Amino acid sequence: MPIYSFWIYDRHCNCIFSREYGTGSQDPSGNVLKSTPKSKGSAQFAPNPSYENTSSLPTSSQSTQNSSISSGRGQRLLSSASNNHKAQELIQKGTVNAQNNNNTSKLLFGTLFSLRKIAGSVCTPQTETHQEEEFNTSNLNSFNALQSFRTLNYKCHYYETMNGLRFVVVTHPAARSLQSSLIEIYHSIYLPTVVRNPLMPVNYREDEVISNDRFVRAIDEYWASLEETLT
Amino acid sequence: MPEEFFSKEVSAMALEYLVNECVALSVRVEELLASDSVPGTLAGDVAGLKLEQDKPGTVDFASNPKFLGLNNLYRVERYGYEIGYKITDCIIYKKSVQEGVNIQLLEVLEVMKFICRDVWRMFYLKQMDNLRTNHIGTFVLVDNNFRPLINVSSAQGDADTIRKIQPYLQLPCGLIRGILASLGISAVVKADVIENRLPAVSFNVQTSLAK
Amino acid sequence: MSKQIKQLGDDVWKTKVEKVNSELFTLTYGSIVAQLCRDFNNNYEEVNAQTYKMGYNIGVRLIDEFLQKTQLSRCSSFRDTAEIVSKVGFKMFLNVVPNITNWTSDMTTFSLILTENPLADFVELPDDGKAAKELWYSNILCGVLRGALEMVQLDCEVGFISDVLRGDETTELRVRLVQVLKEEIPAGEE
Amino acid sequence: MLYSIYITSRSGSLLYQKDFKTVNSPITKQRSNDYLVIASTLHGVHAIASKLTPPDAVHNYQKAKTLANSNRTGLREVSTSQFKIFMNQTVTGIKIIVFASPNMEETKFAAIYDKIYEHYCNYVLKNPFYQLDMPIRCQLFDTHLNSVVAGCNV
Repeated sequence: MPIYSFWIYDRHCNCIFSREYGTGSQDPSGNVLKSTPKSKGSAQFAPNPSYENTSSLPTSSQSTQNSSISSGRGQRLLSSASNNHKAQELIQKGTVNAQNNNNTSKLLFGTLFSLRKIAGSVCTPQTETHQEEEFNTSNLNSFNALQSFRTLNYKCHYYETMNGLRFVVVTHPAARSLQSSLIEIYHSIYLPTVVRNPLMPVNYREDEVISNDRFVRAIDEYWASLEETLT
Repeated sequence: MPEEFFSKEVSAMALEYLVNECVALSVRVEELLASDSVPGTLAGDVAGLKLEQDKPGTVDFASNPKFLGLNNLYRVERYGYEIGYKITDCIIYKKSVQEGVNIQLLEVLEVMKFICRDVWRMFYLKQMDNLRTNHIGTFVLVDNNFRPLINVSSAQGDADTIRKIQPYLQLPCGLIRGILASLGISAVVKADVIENRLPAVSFNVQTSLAK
Repeated sequence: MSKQIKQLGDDVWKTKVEKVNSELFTLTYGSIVAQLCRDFNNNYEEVNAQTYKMGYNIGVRLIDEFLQKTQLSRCSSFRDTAEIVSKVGFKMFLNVVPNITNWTSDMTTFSLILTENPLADFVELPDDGKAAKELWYSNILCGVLRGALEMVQLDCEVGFISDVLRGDETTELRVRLVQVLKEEIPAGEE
Repeated sequence: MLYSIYITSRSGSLLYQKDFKTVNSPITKQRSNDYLVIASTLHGVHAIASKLTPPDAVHNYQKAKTLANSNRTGLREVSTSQFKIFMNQTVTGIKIIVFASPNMEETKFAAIYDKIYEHYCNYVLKNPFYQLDMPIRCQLFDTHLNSVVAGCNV
């Protein structure tokens, strides 16, 4: 399934939802399951010292007990998503809210945050008054919005709302732009299930996550339905 | 200005958020009345945020023991009652003057139909799905897709959701009771989720045929 | 510029908003305020505080509904904000468009004159001599504005300064931009 | 359409930076130390991006048709609403970063990268008076670079 993971960060830069699809998943206790490389003998190819072995995620030193929090335990979810068997299988293998506070989540957000700062600082609209300048410095969804970044192995799509909600999805590198999908998730899944739901907060504390089954199922079904049309 | 009556409209979303929020408000009032602290003054613009942990946008009120307390349920029901008591005449006036439909409200069954059709369409933009009676004063009104509960779900699973929506069901109960009272019929209204098939709700109305 | 915003507000109201009739809205709010007055036996300061807090909680959620239906990008100045609040925000939720007046010279404060107010149609304040001086009947609106604007990094002070229900000339609501909030940065960032 | 070029050393220090006066380029003039910050940020993010590779995605690059020289799994491209940033790294760790218009394709960038790399080898490395890892101030390199840009911004 060309979708590897999906994340939501709130305006306090905390990860309020993380969904990981895939086999070589990082199991909640934090150590990385070595995914045996399928192709024979992937040669060591890091001539440049600045890369250490890139065949798998670094074992995150800081343990992730705190990632399985009271309300959002990292549990494997059996969801009745689309009938497509392969997507089904990867959904069942993935985890929910298992990586919210671990190294990956922090690195990912840090990367996006720095790229977003560059996008905002390199293109600033001309402003006359001091107030306009001030309005532009807090550049939430500013004049130049970050949309995605890509490496040879994956592509990370990013959408930020004007009130500071950040939606992130990591997919196969050849995937088309998924800005519209992230907006669709904000409007037709997050809004009804969380904002219009009086039992769900919109202002999250440090450890609070979204773990409603209905929300997780809707997200799974959405990504599963997109599976074929991604590239 | 009869023709103008009921012509003005607002967003249904505005009404829905207002109704949802009045449950949290009721818990806050309970909390304040219990703690009989010095009444809030409009100091600065963040007045009344006395409950430190009850920050805007959080749902701490739902974990407050008073949330499911009887006082809270009663107050929310009372909101509904007051609306129901006053709205009956307005609807009947609108029906008869503007739409030339005069509604016969002599019999209790007719009143129930009036609630299922006119009141529910006005409040929840759809009619009730089913009305049953045992002809000795008990009625069961069923709404298979009760609008305010469509999006409600608790993070701790369905059982917890059903437990926590009780206060939200009190307002429509009060509404029905208020309408009946305005027509001289005293009744007891109870609402519950149909075999936890959220958002299907059935309202059980016991009228004592006081009239 | 403000003609386009007015057009946007009207379009959103016509095409993207489910409507309910406003008497119902007035009655619902009325019963809440009446109950509050009973609960705090006419301590109108407390009633103002509670309606404000209620609005605050609604505002922090209503901003998402606003963004979904309008897809507006960020305002470039407080003047834009005022135009959008009045011609789009008020229009799509309450189907009224308050006038914007009384700008301060440094463009940080403006007033909204509510010629129509669905919260207070046909409402009469209790004539106990106290309400007309202390109760701000539609105070929930201040809370909604405060909550919604805070979500887009605009820390504002919002309050009524006159209300026709009190016998004043107009219903005027004052909005003052205290500061543009700096966005929060992840822990560990410089 | 090329907007600006950055060249950074193996350690991420800025060797060369130029904004081109292309018409309607969204890039606004920056203070000099902003350029340093941008270069070092991109250098850092380049390495972090490879660390973030999801376990299941580790072998995508072998299937990828694009050129896979030393810059295997680091950051290659950033797209924003106003521009795209392309990034490629030589075997010796020198990074060539290009800010271009959003419609620029990866293949077009590959061609531009080759030319810049070629000019870098000829007019910078072969220039006896150029000290490695120091900012590039070679006039010839500039003129040839301008011709690359002119060719591409026609």
